[in-house]
Amino acid sequence: MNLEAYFPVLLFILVGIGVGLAPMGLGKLLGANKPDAEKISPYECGFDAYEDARMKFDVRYYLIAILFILFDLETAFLFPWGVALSEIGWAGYISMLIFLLEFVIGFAYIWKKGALNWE
Amino acid sequence: MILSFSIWLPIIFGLIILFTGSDNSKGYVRIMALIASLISFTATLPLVTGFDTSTAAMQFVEQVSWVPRYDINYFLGVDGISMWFVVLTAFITVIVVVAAWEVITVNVSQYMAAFLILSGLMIGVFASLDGLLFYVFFEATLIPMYIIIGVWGGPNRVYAAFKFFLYTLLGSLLTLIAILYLYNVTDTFNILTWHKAKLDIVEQVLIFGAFFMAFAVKVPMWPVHTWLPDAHVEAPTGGSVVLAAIMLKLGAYGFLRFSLPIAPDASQYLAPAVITLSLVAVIYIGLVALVQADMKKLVAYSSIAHMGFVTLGFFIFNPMGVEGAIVQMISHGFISAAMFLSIGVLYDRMHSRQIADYGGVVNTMPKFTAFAVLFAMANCGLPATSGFVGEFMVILAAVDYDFLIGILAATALILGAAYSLWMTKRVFFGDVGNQHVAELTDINAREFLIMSVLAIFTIGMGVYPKPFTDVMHVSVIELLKHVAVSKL
Amino acid sequence: MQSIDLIAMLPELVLLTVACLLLMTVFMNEPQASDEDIFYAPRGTELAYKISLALLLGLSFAFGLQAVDQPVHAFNNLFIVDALSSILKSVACLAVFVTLVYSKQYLIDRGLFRVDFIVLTLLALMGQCVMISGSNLLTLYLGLELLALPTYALVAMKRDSALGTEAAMKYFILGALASGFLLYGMSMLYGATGSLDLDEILKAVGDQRINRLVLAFAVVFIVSGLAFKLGVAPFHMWVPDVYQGAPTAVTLMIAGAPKVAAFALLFRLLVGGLLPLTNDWQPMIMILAVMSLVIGNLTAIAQTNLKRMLAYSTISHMGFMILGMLSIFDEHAYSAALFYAVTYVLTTLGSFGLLMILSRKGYECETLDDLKGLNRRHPWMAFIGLILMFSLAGIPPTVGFAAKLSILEALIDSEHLYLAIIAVMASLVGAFYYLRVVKCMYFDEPIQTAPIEGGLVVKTVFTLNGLFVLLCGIFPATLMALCLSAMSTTLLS
Amino acid sequence: MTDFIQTINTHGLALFGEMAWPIVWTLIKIVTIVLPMFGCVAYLTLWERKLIGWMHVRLGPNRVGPLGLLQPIADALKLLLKEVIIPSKASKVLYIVAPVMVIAPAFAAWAVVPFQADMVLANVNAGLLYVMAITSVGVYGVILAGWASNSKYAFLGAMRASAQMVSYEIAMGFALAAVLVISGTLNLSDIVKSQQTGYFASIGLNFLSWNWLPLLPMFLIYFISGVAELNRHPFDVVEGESEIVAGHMIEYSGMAFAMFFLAEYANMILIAALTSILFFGGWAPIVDLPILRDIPGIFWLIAKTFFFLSCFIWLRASFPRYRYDQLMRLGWKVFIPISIFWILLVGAWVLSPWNIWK
Amino acid sequence: MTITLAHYLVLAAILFAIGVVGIFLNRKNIIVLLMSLELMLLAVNLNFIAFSHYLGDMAGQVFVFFILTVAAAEAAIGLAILVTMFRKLDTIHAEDLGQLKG
Repeated sequence: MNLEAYFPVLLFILVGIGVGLAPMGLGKLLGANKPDAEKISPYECGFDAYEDARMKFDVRYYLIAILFILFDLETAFLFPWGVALSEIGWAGYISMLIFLLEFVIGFAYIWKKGALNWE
Repeated sequence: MILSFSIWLPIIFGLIILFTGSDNSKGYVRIMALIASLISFTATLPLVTGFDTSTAAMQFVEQVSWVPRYDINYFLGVDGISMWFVVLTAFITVIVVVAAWEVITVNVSQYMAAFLILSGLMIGVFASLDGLLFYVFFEATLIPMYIIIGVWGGPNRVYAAFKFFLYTLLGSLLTLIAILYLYNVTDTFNILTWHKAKLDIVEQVLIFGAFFMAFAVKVPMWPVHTWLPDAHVEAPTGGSVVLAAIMLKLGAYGFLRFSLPIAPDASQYLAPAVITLSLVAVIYIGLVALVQADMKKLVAYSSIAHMGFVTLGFFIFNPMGVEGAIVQMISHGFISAAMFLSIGVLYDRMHSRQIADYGGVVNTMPKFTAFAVLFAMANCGLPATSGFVGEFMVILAAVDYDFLIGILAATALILGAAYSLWMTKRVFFGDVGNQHVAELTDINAREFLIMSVLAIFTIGMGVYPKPFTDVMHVSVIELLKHVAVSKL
Repeated sequence: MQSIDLIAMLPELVLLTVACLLLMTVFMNEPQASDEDIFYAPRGTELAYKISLALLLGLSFAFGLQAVDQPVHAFNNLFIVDALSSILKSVACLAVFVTLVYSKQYLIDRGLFRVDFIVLTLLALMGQCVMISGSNLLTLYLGLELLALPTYALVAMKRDSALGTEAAMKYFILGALASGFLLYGMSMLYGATGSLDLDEILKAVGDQRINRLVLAFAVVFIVSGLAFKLGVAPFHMWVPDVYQGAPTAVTLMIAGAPKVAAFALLFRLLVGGLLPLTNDWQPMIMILAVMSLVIGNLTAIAQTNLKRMLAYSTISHMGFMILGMLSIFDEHAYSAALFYAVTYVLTTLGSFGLLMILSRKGYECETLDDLKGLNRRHPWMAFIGLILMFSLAGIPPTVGFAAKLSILEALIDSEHLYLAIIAVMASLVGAFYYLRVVKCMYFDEPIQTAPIEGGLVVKTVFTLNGLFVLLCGIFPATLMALCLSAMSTTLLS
Repeated sequence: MTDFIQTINTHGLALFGEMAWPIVWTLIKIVTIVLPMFGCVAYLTLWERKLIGWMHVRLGPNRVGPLGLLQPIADALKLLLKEVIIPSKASKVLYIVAPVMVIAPAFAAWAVVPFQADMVLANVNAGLLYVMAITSVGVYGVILAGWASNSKYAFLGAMRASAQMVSYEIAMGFALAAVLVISGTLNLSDIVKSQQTGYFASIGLNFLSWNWLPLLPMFLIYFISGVAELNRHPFDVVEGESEIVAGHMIEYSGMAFAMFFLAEYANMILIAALTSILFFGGWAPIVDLPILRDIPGIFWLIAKTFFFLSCFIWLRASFPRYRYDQLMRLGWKVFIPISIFWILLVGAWVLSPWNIWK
Repeated sequence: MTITLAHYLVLAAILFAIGVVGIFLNRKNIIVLLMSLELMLLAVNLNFIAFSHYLGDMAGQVFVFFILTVAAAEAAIGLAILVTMFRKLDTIHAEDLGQLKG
């Protein structure tokens, strides 16, 4: 495996982080820095915060997260399949067909169950 | 086939009664149970008539492969030692069924079924010649007995049932290990092959110990006897009868079938210890019986003492002693059954077993008292009753073996007389004790029938024990020959 | 991929397809007011239920008929069909069938009679089948997870039950932890032997040049992972909680069929893959077994909740079962363990089935008190219960005795006499709490007096279940011979 | 050009030595990518304002410098001089890390983007996978920003943003998979090259051979998902001003805020560039004419990217905002079924005798 | 310094140990527990990849693929259970799981 090719990638990621940090540091240096209690209180339309901001939130977000994890995995299987499709031929295609059909059944089920409805 | 019939007839009848009967059809259940027990008893009679007293070999042998993988066989047969017990078991079952006739009013079908199944299983124990088959029957008897004590027993029945079950299970589980060990050595579960198996002394002692655990608990020997008084006191009359008459014999029979022939050297080696325990049972438990206020407890302790005689007889390795012990077992089967039935008769009327609650019963129940006194006499070994024969033979053999042991064993007669007679005096004789006694009614025809049958056997065996000893003589000689030959 | 591969896997494929398609019956259900308030059997679910019952029976036969002399290796030896797999799968299908029969009314009463429940059950069964037939670390792992994941969901299914969700959480965390251990062990094994194929591993492990340290690591982790999954002490913490917390139908789903699959996993990994390392794993198994026997039985005594008690009893039974693995390449011993697993499943089905039949809407039968006086209320059921309890206690003539007997025989045969003694002493302790159940059923006065529901089918199956436990105890030869022949053909190849 | 690079290489090698030179050289290359990117981002903001202005028939910024050309510089200076406020209840470290996690991927993804044939920083085989992976990191930044601010608006905005992003990520993944099926590689350069073959390419009509035509639904899905991923109009419910102000970055100010801002535009450019590469033949000219062929490929790429960027802006100018439930429905109930179907179709097509990509 | 197989293995072992310790010592947040579980699986993946590379055998990498999948499914179920638990018990703290005495 040719890992050397990935070296620039690594370097670029580091640079990217640098690109993020450097302007912020610059802003800290050049910008004003006079925090006071009012200024650094969270924005809540002029009122003091009523309760902890990390409150309960809608369970649908969790549902989305869970569904995302599962659906994203399909992609994980589709990628190698797509790359190798010409080599594995129809047998591979049928395997994926079966896989996707099962997937579609599950999809239809959650659809019917209303998991995809936001309201 | 006779043995199979003896085993399976009661069991099948029991299951039929269990599934078809209910408390709405008590009459049907009782009649069915009686018929079943009578048929089963009749089925065992060919054993007596067809028995060849001249051979020590197993008779009425049946052998069918059961679990081929472990070479377990459905292997049945009786010799002189076990034959009478088969008959006795079937006989006692009839008695129990009749005795329960009006007394048991709840779950009648289950009661009858339990006794019939129990009867079949116990016959199975006596007839098995395959170690594992023996074990299966031996353990399976626990289930119906546990139910009998627990469902129809007295106020403390749960405790008694648990104690009974766990004590016996404790012993028998070790026996299972020993059985499996023997299988491993000999590659068979055939008891007759085990008799010939070569075992070194360590193995013998361990196997003897394992078997001893089971059988000593069952007999029961001092100091593992404590379950027996509880079980007897709490069990319904029928339960006590079967327990005393048959179940205790399972243990004693086990000594003869397993411990002595399979581990002869260990038996010889450990005999003094066993004899000591037996004497403790005879004397100490006899003393304990003396102070009991509860009649059932008293008879229970006296059973322990009598069984002490049995084990004593076995371990002096003398034909007379062993035969005496077996006779004692049979006779105790009749007498203890009769004793418990007598107490049952009183209990049914008074709902008390305390000696102190009675007095002068003879005034209101003369017929009953006649029987009861007879049985009490038999219990303490009065000559011309069956109790005398066995005890006398054992004492003779013991004196022959060691004078001191003989003397100590003989004290049992005195103790037995003491507690039996004292109880009889306090319960039956004297003035009418109280209002309740005054209102007692004498035994009815059914009870009279049971009592008289038992009385006939008690006296008959006491006067003419020859048929019994004849049957067992050859087998006992053969057994002792086995024991005499070292396996080392 | 050849056609033979697909044929070997045909029953599983049918199972999978049907399971997926059954999900579609949800479209047949009548619209309902709310998802939570359904105490009836919707049309679609009813259909799915019937189809799955028929399917399970059919599969049970199909797997039974699949028995082959020569093992069939499919998918490059990822998947193996041999005598062992066919008997285990057949039993697993049957067990799930019985479970479903028992649970119907129970589920309806709790609003759990839903298509997803049935489908999850079938998928878990699919996982068991894959696990039973796995001859590659990958297949074994996938089967294990396919079994575990639906089970987690099933435990959490009753969303309004605090105990259920708590149990699910514990089950999930410990189950995942166990998977992690198992996987870590597998990775080490892979590293040491260079293959995921069990046959290759078996060959490679015998080779002395392989790094022993890595292998020892592998064995330790694999055995502890297995112990977690089997629920043997000291990795048993999840068992009582899950058994108690889950709805009884789900408890049975966990306590029944998966035990045979767990046995298959144990066997395939330890004997099929790590046989040359018996000296390494046997002492561990021995410790696990003894601890399970002691802890399981002693703790069970203190329980008043029946489900919890049966959970501890499971722990001890699993301990007993793995004692059969202590022989070295002896088909008798392994088949004893197999026999034990199969008969244990049989008995467990009945005992939890009893609890489910006795439960009704709004009332959960799960403590000893709930069983009191059963003999008065329904003598026949009490009788079956009696048989089941004595079977669990190992008293002849029930099948529990035959199973204990064969394990003890194997132990004595492999000269583990002291272990045999420990085992019987433990079962003496065990007898106590089973007796207590019988005591409640027979000796006590009833507290509950409501008539016992349960349809004819349920009662018939329950009766057959109980009688089978009894008859297999009286005539154990056939089943034993079956186990033995399955094991010996498997070992020979 | 080649000579120039050769000279730099020899001198650099002499100056930094065997070990350090490749690093320095790579850094130089990275800088040559990053710095123009900053410029592009800055002027993209200007272009957006201008273009929307024109579409609204206004002038847009025109005060700072000629034609308002210095406006981005002024904005940057202003933001630079503003105070970076860290709210009192915020988790300090996460609060700082969040913008970095948003912007770093937007730049780092460029490591594998081919500007023209053989002009790519790292020509790795798993290029597309890398792009997928690194862009997904952005979601963490969003979530962290919302969480770390410890403000309800920020938190709600972050939840919405991330739910939306992950929802469309699935459809996007499927769309990419369809591209893979056709080109059979994850290497972005090879994907571009694979679009240069086929019947239409051989007769010079390049643009008809590109993936967008056979994969038209997938292209649309990808592009629209891209918009949704960016949380841009018409999918900008995250910062729906009337409801939750500015979404997850409400508490940020000064340069910290600028980072989010920059990241959004950098991501726009990235998506536009990827769209060009995956569906519109990357650096290839539209039709295969000699004159067009002489124009360096990079300009074609830039032109295509610019076109799509303008499309983004056009969308913003023209469309009303989606409701959140509509948005989720579009992602889950429309895009996913279509893309699954299309993947299977394309797969069968590739294997069938009518395969047009061989 | 060259990076050998041993380095990978040690790293994986350390990660695995952190995961296990995280599970056993963490008495607070169940999400942390879930993350610890993921960490364990990642350590295993690292092991497989390292061995696979070292042995030149692709099977290990295939295994990793499946582990990843299963891990994701596991995380999904874990989260689902967590949500149910939070709605029912109003807590995500491990120490509040006390109704069943394990």
